[in-house]
Amino acid sequence: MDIRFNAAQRALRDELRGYFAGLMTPALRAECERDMGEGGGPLWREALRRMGEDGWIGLGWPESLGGRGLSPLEQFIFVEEVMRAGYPFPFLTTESVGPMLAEHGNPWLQETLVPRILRGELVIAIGYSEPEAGTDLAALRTRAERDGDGWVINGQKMWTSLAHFSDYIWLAARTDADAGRKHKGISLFLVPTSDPGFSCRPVHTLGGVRTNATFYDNVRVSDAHRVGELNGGWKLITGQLNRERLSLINFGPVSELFNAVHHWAAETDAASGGRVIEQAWVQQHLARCRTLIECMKLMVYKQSWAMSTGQLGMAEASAIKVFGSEAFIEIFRLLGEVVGPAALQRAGSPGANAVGGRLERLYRTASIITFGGGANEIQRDIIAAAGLWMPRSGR
Amino acid sequence: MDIRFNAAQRALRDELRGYFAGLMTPALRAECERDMGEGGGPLWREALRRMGEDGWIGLGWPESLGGRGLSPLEQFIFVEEVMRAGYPFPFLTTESVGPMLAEHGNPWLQETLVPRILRGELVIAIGYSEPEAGTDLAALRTRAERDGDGWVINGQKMWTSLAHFSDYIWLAARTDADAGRKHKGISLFLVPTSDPGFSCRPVHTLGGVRTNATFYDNVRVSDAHRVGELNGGWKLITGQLNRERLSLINFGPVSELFNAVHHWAAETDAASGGRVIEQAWVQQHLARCRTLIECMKLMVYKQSWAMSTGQLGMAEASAIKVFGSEAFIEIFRLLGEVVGPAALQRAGSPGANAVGGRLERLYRTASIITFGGGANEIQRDIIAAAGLWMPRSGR
Amino acid sequence: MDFAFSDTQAAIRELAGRICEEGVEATGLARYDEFRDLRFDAGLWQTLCDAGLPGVAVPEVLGGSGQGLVELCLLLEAVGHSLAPVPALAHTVTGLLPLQRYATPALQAAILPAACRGERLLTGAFWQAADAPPTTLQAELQDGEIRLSGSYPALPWAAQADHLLLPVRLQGELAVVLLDRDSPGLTLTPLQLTHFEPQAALALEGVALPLERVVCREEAHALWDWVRLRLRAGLCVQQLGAAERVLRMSAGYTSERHQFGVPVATFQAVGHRLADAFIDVECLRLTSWQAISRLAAGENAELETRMAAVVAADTGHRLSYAAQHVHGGTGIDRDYPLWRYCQWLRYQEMVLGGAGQQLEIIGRGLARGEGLFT
Amino acid sequence: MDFAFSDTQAAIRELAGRICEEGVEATGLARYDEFRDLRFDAGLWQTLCDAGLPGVAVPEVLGGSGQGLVELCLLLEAVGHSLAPVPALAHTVTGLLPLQRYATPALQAAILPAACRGERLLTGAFWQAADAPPTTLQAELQDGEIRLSGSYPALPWAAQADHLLLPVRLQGELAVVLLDRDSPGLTLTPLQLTHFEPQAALALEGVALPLERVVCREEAHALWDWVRLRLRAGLCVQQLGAAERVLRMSAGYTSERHQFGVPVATFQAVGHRLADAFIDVECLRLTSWQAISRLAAGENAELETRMAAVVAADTGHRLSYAAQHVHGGTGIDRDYPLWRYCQWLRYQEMVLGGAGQQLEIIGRGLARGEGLFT
Repeated sequence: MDIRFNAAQRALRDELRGYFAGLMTPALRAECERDMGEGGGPLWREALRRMGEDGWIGLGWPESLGGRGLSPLEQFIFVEEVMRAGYPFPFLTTESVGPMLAEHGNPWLQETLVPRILRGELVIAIGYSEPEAGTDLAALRTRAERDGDGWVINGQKMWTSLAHFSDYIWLAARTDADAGRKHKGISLFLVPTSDPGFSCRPVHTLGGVRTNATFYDNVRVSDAHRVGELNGGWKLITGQLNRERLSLINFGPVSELFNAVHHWAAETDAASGGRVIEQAWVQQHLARCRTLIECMKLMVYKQSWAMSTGQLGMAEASAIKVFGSEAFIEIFRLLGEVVGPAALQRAGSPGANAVGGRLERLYRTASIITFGGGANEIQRDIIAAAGLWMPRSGR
Repeated sequence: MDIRFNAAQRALRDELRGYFAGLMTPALRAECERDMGEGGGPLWREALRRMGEDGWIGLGWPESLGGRGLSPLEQFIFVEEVMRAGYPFPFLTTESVGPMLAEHGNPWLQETLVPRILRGELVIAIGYSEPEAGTDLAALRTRAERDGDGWVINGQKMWTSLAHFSDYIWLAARTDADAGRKHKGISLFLVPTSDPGFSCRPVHTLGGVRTNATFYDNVRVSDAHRVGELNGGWKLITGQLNRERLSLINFGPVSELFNAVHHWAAETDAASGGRVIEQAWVQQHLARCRTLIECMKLMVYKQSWAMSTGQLGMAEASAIKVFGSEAFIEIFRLLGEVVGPAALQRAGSPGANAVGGRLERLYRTASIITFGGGANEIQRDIIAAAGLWMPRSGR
Repeated sequence: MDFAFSDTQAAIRELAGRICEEGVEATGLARYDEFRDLRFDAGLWQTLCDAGLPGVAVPEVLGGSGQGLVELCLLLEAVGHSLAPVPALAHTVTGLLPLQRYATPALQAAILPAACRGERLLTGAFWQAADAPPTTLQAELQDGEIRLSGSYPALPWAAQADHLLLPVRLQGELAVVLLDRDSPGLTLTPLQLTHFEPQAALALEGVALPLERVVCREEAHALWDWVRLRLRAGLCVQQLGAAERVLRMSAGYTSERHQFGVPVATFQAVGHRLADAFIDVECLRLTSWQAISRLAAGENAELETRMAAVVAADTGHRLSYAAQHVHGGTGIDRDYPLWRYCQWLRYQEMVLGGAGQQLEIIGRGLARGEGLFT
Repeated sequence: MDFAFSDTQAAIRELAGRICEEGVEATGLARYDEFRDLRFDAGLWQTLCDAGLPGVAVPEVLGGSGQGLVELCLLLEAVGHSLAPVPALAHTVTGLLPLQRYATPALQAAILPAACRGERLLTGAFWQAADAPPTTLQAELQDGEIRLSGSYPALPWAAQADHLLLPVRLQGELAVVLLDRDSPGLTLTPLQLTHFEPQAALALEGVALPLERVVCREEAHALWDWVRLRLRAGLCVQQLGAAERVLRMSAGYTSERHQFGVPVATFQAVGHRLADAFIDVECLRLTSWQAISRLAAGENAELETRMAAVVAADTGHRLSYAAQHVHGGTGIDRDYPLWRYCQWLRYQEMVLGGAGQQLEIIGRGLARGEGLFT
């Protein structure tokens, strides 16, 4: 029991800070801002490939898969730092789909696609939700039908974020319409977005961020694009979601935001006299946020550590998702109050300050991960069942 | 729309304060303290009869029933003041069972028992819960069977508070074992505790307060002791509980407690220098409590007003129960922190101060009303259904 | 004590609600998103003025309807409920009200009737959450007139109003003046706020103002406090309108939307979260109307408006996230109305000063012995 | 970074847990309720001492097992989990630890081996939530010895301990002395606390103390800070043990208890409330062990212990009420064990200083620039 970074971990973190200080050029920053913090532009692509070349993306992966053989904890330190630097890192591809492909993919997927992910050449979007199947994923209707050696896929997905610049969709489709229970009979496919039957329509959200509705009109893929067992996709979905949950809660950016608000409050005059940070209520808010972020940090470190020992518990993964997503909301509220009226101004508004503009956007968009990545109600159900062994309701 | 006391209401409140200053003699206070704030002693009985004689108990009752004809709001002001004075007022008898008897009782009950309640001569305990029927009241098994003109009652009740000095139990018993749905086939009885078949065993709770298990072994009552329609008791139970919910949330004592803690904090030196109340976190706690109590006050006034116009909504009654019971807990926590270590000492401990001892006890016992009087889960279900017209689960 | 609206009040409430809902429905709010159009429906505003609503609290002799603050707040509740793109709060609480109480009869006669008719639009710089009058607006007496200079960070409707009521430092002392928006030397820079309401930063450089446009000097602090209390109450009741709408929208959506073969509303976690929101909204309703009742009766409501502000802030935050959560992806879809409400709830929470700051001020008052239960 | 216990640690954990659970089960806690019996199971305490557990962090040469703070905290967690009626925290963290670090070799040799064997009981006056050493204990040099006078409000185990470690003002400067409990002039008044632990108020009047019983003078402030950090961490991990037990008890009870024909646990509101408690307990576990890790490595943990204290306070309060609520009447029944845990959770919450006060101290540190993320 020793909950402290060791010297090598501290050194790694410092090395990464230096690396990203160089990587995040003003031009790249500007491009990312233009793309609403989502990435997808040419400089963003180039930076991703460079991280791959430099061996960072696969830091914690086994060397046999093209990684550097460090542990999931070091991998997490990398992800934390790349996010902290403000780079929109495609963590769903690298941290959730990638490992699932490495574990469950056929040899072609393992040998051609996985290395390309680690080289930063591929981006993959997730295609689960449908208009009538949101939280209840197993109700999905998109279907894949046998066509000779391959498959023909038809259907529609909602909230396919990043699809407009992704190379593949990690797509859940029904392959056995007659399966008795509805979460049986689902299979997973990697669908190339280059297929003529694929199309993508933007959905604009309150955050200004684009997500997509994606359409599959007789998309044809070979059986090599199928992942894992036929009709055994449910296990892959839950496995991917478990990993996704961890990636959603990253304390790199929020700790950096905390420092930035602290800096602002220490430098800025309060209307009531003195500096903003000298007000007792401001200190209370900052202390509360500091504590919430600390808890988040410890939870994600523990999970990364647990992954390296093969002990990642379902309840703990769900606990991070619930705690982190709700803590973000509380933190953005409190830090917004500290910054005050400037946290109401949009980033582009005349006279807006940087930290205020960030908080305005974060507050507005923070709700997404309380229902995205598996609604928090489902996560709490999982915690009660898997963490506390409480019986579940029949319905 | 005018949410302020009018002159008559202010005058009534002032009059009551004076009245109770006289009524609450040191001897009566000492007796109430000995009886753990529950009442039941001879001085307590005497004071109750005096309030009856002086016309206070029936203040808001119609003159035709022996009351003074003022409205439920004035009645509430009376209850608030009697509780604020520290007198353990048997509000379940006067504010919930009494009105139910007046409305649904047969002429004998209306003409003999109701006036005795208003004269302060009767105390009535509630007998619903059973070992296997707590929140799920409709699962009760105590049964009443026809015996000539009367009834024979057998069974056991749990949590029959005050039963050890009550004159009657307001008892729910099954009168039709074959009724299809389990909340059908229940009737309400007023069971005299003087019956030889009645017995009572103390159950000591964490608060030191006594409650009781009560036993009914061939208790015989006449049909005149039955209230309302045969097999129609469920409606009386819910009606009584609706009224009980309002009585449970009384802001008289908590507002007085707030003032006492404030006074203590303004007079007492803090270890860190200055007075306790000069610390910013203490001011935050007090301000939060002040606001919570204000909300409670407004909710109960509104409900008292609504009763006088016949508009008492189910959702609003449940809202008070949920808000008030959870606000009490929050307030006792925060005020306890303000008072500090003294709020850990029992009232009798050497060197304990009065407000600390009260808080120690209140904190320890406050959970009771989050599940008592209808668990807060049930109340929230009611709010969603009756206040927001949301469909309910089948189970 | 009476929690019901009188017949007149109920009629005003119904009228304001109907005009706002119909007006918003007719043209929709989507066209104002992301500042595409200026968020001002002049036609709807004129309809409200023609119905006598913004001037409802102005005496009849000055062109109003002769009612009071309670009636005015019913309009503000309706605006919050519909998010009507009109300058109701700014025009009335920071314009009409202080003028009708503190201005000279001549100034009142010149401004108020036209303002009630909708021919002039008013706004006033009373928005500081910190509760101190701004110190950044200076006025100097010079050659029998006044010269204004300085700045003000964010004034709602400044670029649309005809007259701006400004607290300024006149020879170092607080005074309140009424400035025409087209005065030379006044520069207005439109801002982009989270809720799309038109606001602008003010910069004044040697702006000339005739002496008769000084609304008050000795009473300037009283005016400031008087408006602040009413602005706080007005924001709370506008928050109440928006919150009520969001609550009902969420109950309705979850009752219709099915997941796992049943309405989402039937999951206890969903029902209970909205039940808590119901309680929050009830508390906001009661604390807001209590504060308004006291102000309408001419009583002090320093504590009561601040407690209402705490509840308004907490309710706005909690309800906003509860509603978005139970709506799932629909809540963040621009084609569904919820998200605009969330941004208003946040704006109003913040401009009220935030719960933490308000609690600190209440707590300081308590430490001075103010606000104990009587 | 390693979140697992080593084999040695796991063995200590198992041993401490087993002794405590078996010891408590053997005699039960009911006999201590309402102060009927003194809440001290001397047999259980001796068993723990015989197993080397209270002295686990004391060097072998002084009679201990030569392990460290992590291992000691495993004992404290087990005590919290079982509510074992033993003076573990007082004896070790406010007695053994400061003596083994700060006392002279002679004093260590005289006290520590016997204290590890369970022949002497220690306690120390380090409990002020306000974090400043007490100013109410005075010491004067007089005729080559020391005279103590003054008072201390509430010291755990004072009337049972053989030696009391007291921070005093010696000639106006902080010093720490070791006083025998049977010293003439020392009056102990037993108190009644919410959790039934033996505590007493101290009154000293001209109590004589030989000079060699001064533990330290120059380093007294360092000792105070050093013990305070460890006491805070020890309270947190004891809170963790109790919280973990309450959480499991609640999950178990609701899984067995039926209402409406189904286990109470299957109601989503119940499951979710305990899921939130699961998260709280997980946060308490992580923040507590982080603080202990840092202290065990000799690093500063001022911020980390305070953050753990905030979590311990919030978790204690929320869990206590959640557990009582889902237990219904059973939770307040004296024949069911839950209620005793709730009173310990409250005691530990309060003696840690409360979340509000700890947040204020953390906030003041942040305002000085301490505690930013690196």
